[in-house]
Amino acid sequence: GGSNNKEQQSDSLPDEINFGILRVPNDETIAMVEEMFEERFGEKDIEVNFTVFDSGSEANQALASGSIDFATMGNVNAVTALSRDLNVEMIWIHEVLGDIEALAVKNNSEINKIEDLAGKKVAVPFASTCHYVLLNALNNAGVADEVQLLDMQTAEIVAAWERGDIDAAYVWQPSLAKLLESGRVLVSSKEMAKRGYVTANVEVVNKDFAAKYPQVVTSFITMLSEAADIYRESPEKAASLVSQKLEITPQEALKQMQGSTWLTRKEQLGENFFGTSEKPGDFAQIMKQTSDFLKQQNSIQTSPSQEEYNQYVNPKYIERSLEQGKGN
Amino acid sequence: MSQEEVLIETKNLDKIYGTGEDSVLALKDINLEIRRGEFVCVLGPSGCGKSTLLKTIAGYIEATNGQCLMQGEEIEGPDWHRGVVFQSSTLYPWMSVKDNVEFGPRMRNLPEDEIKEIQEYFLEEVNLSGFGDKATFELSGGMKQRVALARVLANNPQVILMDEPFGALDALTRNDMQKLIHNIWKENNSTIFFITHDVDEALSLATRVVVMSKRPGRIIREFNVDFTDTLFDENTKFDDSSQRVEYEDEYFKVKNEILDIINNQV
Amino acid sequence: MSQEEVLIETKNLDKIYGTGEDSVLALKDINLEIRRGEFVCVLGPSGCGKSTLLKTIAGYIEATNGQCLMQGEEIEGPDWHRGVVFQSSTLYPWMSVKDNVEFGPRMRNLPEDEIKEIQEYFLEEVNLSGFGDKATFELSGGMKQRVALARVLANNPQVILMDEPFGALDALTRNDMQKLIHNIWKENNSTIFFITHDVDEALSLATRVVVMSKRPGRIIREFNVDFTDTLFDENTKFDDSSQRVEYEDEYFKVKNEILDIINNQV
Amino acid sequence: MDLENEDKVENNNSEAGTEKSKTEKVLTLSTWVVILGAWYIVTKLELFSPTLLPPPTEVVTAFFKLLKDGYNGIALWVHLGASFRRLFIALGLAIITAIPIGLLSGYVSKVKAIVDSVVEFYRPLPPLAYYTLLILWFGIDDKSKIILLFLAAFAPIYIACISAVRKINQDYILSAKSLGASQKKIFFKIVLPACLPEIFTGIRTAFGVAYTTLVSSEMIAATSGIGWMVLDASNFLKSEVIFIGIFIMGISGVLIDAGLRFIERKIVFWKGKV
Amino acid sequence: MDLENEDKVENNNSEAGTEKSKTEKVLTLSTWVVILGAWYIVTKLELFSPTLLPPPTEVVTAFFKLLKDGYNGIALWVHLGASFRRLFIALGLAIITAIPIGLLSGYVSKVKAIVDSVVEFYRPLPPLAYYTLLILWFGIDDKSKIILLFLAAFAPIYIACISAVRKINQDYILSAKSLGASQKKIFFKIVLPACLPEIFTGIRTAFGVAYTTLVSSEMIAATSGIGWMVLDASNFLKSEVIFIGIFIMGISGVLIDAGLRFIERKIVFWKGKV
Ligand SMILES: Nc1ncnc2c1ncn2[C@@H]1O[C@H](COP(=O)(O)OP(=O)(O)OP(=O)(O)O)[C@@H](O)[C@H]1O
Ligand SMILES: Nc1ncnc2c1ncn2[C@@H]1O[C@H](COP(=O)(O)OP(=O)(O)OP(=O)(O)O)[C@@H](O)[C@H]1O
Ligand SMILES: [Mg+2]
Ligand SMILES: [Mg+2]
Repeated sequence: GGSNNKEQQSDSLPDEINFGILRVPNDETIAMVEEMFEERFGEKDIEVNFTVFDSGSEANQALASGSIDFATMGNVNAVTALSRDLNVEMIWIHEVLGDIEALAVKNNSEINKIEDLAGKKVAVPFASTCHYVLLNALNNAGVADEVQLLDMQTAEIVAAWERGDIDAAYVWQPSLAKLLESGRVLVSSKEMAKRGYVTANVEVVNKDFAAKYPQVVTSFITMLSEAADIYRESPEKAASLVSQKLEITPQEALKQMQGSTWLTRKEQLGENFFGTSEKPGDFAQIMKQTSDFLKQQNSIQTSPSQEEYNQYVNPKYIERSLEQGKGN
Repeated sequence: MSQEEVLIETKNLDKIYGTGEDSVLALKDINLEIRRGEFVCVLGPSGCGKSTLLKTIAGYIEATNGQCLMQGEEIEGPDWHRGVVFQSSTLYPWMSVKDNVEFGPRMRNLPEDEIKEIQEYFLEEVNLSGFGDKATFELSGGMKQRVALARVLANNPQVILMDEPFGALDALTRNDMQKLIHNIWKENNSTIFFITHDVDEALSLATRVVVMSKRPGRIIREFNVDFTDTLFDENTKFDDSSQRVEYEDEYFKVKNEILDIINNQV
Repeated sequence: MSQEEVLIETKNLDKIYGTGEDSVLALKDINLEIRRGEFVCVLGPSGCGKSTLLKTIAGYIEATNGQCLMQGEEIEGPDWHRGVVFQSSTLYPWMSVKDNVEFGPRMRNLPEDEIKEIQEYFLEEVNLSGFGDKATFELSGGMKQRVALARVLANNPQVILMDEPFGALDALTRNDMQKLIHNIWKENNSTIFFITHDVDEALSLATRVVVMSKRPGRIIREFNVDFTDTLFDENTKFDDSSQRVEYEDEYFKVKNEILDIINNQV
Repeated sequence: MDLENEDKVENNNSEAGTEKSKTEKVLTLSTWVVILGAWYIVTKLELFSPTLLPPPTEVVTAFFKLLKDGYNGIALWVHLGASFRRLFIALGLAIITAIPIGLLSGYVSKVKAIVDSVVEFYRPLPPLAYYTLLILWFGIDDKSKIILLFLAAFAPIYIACISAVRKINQDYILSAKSLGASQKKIFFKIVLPACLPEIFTGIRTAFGVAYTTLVSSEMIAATSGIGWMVLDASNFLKSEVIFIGIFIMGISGVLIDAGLRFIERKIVFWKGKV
Repeated sequence: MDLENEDKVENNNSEAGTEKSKTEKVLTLSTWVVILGAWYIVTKLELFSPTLLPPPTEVVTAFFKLLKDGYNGIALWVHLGASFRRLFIALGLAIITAIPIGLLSGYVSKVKAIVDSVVEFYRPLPPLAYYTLLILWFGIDDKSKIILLFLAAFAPIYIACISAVRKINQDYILSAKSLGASQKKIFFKIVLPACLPEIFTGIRTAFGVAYTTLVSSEMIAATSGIGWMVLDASNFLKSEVIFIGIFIMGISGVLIDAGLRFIERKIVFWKGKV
């Protein structure tokens, strides 16, 4: 791939772009390490700022306050954003979560199936993709009311695990790896995705920003796609790139990256995900399902309609990016 | 003396604190004249309204009924022509002794060199020259009251109102201060309105002693006395002991009379 | 009187506060005897060490040199045989007047009915029966000092030490209190050691006046006086006025002598 | 002259005591009416999105819904109860430990030398700085939450006790000695009551400090508590629940302080009267 | 009798002033030596995992590494600087707003009637309860962090000002009037200086309160600041960094308070001497 330099600048350019990011080994991190944003936006005199958030919830607050233009978050947070009428739209799926998130139990525990969790303490970061998947898993097993859920951040989950304060925890990497040193996976997001509970890390953008600077959004997606290509071409190289930035080992990075599914632009436009402008894909339905579930949990007040989700999950910029450049 | 100009005059003064059930009738029908050059001492039991009277004259509070005049004009608020010395020193601790004394003249926007002159003169007057740069909290209680006096004198007020100015001093310092105030009064020809609890103090300083009744405070008796020069003038010598006995007899007579009045009240 | 038993005796007492450069020689070579039934008043300029002497006798501080004996035995700490009344009342505000008076007897584990009896007797003695259930902060300054006195009396101490007990009261209340303490001293045949600033107070209460010098505090003069009964006993009548003049002459002679001693110091 | 007269009126006001005059009460009330009114109008005009500033009506509706359904399936009063349970256990622990240690520190300077620098070191620290350590050491149960609140509450009471002992009128103790009281009786009959007024002020401060730590303490591993509710609401951008939480905490804080003040007036009836 | 004697010695001590005696200094020092020693031994014996309690040696090593490399690529002093910049801007803003509003509230009871209940309402609230609202309203920049710290610092200064005005010796003002001072001069020459001692105490309290809010303020969207460093370290369970953060915050808190106290002694030289 490559950015299209011949492209004429019909639309004006922002002075600065503010990104909200997560500290995870994804395409965006690779692009950052490769300084794609700085270089390509920088040469157009656009200043780029990155703000690290610990969770999608914080990113949502920042979006609501108008502090950032783009944000990476779990799709659960993206549902919250729409339900709270944040002026944003979803434009990209960074990765579909697989083994990277899982429910871990102690090696020596008696817990062998979800049903065994009844009466146990299970920790999970609330309002996260893990939380959503876990709740569904518990619901399906019919033990949702008998499990004691604890709202904890990943670091605290690791600490509590080591101290033996909790019986199980649904977390993502790298914390998951720490748990698995003395534990095993009961169920992972990969399996749950197969059962229909798909979760993903997605990119949302402020709608006004996108409407004003569509080319910026398109270029951004192009860069993400290029960064993902680096990974696809050489996972080891990508892992070593992000490992410095995230202060983890390349092995850890690789493991995390491989625990999720990275989609090419074309795959994203497939019917399983964004679909096309003419025909919305399944992801809008997944979002709606998630939304209905959160509504049922009283986590959100209103669940927007399917129509609204079809609008929300916007393939336009991916399509444009594909139009403008080669590659997938 | 009674031919001198009337500086302060109160006419049928009443003062009621508060309203309704909790109201306190503090002063009742006070008629008092203070003439230029007088040293009026006010005596009366605790809570009889002495301070209330002083505050009314100073202009801090308004009378409920009646009038309070200064040189024929209604008193409508505090004024630098009526200097006030309180029981506990109200020197400003964030100013040096000098700055405290200069406060009044400076507030009146006098020229800087005149201010300095005044300050030096009056610090000298209260025997504190050389203490100008000290902080007020380095002074003893007696010295503080002397600075307070200098501060008031520096404004050259028509009348000085003093509310038990020596009440917080020990007996020996108090003696010195009485001497000092007597001399200042003599030298500057001041007019002084002086509240005290102490019959001896009143008798040894006043040209007139005003005795007030228990609440509601009324003036029940006035005495014109003249022990003060005899007591403090070092040149006064009795010609013979009979003269001294006579003097002392007179003193005790007045003192006992005052004590009787007050005690019969209580 | 001087034949009575010696209750308190100090021998060559010195007291130095602090050490090194900052040390203060507060008392120098104090030799004093207090006999049963005496009313000893101590006069002296501020800071001369009067309170220091009282505290040593009370057992609150230790002398640096010399001895302080009670009935021949070294004083080694506070003791209920030596009651103390301070300048400002030290009544316990969390106890009622009654409980304050009962405090001493209760600390000595007397039986409950005796405690009650004592309390009633001494509240009566200070004219405060009926005030037992009041909170101490409801009382006036003079009443507080009377309760403090009752509290000390309730322990029936051998000697009562008083440090300017009336210093904070106004002149009229002070007069009443002097009468009261005189009567109590008479009635109970108490022994009292009484510090004051006020020459008149000393002369009107004492059987002996001890005058101390400026720092370092030494005893420079003692006067045996007996104005107290004449002043306070209402039955005393002078046979004729010459007797009264004589009495007054004597009073002024001693007073002036004391004032001279003190002033020459300063 | 006008100024002077105005002044006199003011003086009269203050003579009448510290009670609020009628005008002032009206002003206070108006302030809140204006705030609420402005809130209503601003949201009516839709100047801001309801996420930034939910309309008062929505907050009220949400409040009644919360009352009915609870939050996260837990009744509102259970959330409140959970928070206050932790708070009062912590405060109770702080009271029974800080008072003896504090009084002893005030009494025996050697004890103070040992305890004081440790307290002075941790006291100014932001609680969140060491909360993770508490979690690591004491686990995710209420224990670590209570310890966090306890630490917040301990210091003010401890410091108040030291200062109280230092400020005791020494003549109280001297006269007790001269009245024949033993060391032990002096401690219980004189020192302790003499310190009570300041200790009470310390307890009220302690409550205040612990209260501001409440939300921090419920940040980790809680699923109940009014503080957790607000945090969870923040995660889902439920501004109306945040508002409800703030109102509840504001009002209950004021109420509890009033309660403490009431107890204070009963127990330390002589306070400010000496 | 022995007890009594011991007591006398104590009395003499306190007569000598409030300075620590040598024994006490030794005791304070020993306390810390014992704490550090126990820490060393416990970790030497490997009673706990280094995550729970990192050995002092490791903390020291980590500290030098931090000094050399910084944290997250940012030098340690830049972290400190970022935090203190926010803290002092907030404190400065609080000082220049709270003093006039507070003095006015003390002076004119009508202003107090308007402002006071609002301050009293938000003051006891846990800052984290409303931090999300600040983020929503003011964004994730330093602005919302500074406002959070500002709110924490405002109340103590405001309250101190009101109380200071209330406590002014009325005779100060009366005598100034009788000396011919105008209302304006009375305010600047008498009221303001008379209130300064208490205002300074308020400022020190304000600093303390803002300081304990520091970590909370750096919880969201910060990438620098000593508080953020500790939080980030908590996220990765880097206990040794948590320890370093705690020590740095503890020591700098004590130092800044000492600095404020020094300024106080210079400016309000008459404090406690009247
Ligand atoms: N601001 C006030 N409000 C209500 N009552 C007052 C006020 N000031 C004084 N009083 C009452 O008015 C009466 C007279 O008080 P005032 O202070 O004038 O007496 P005083 O003779 O100066 O007493 P003292 O000798 O104790 O100074 C007292 O009963 C007092 O309680
Ligand atoms: N605890 C102390 N430490 C050091 N110096 C002291 C102490 N107590 C008193 N002094 C000093 O000892 C001297 C005598 O003090 P003391 O209180 O006995 O005097 P006093 O005659 O009672 O004075 P006053 O009349 O003011 O009560 C004073 O110079 C005082 O400064
Ligand atoms: Mg008066
Ligand atoms: Mg003394």
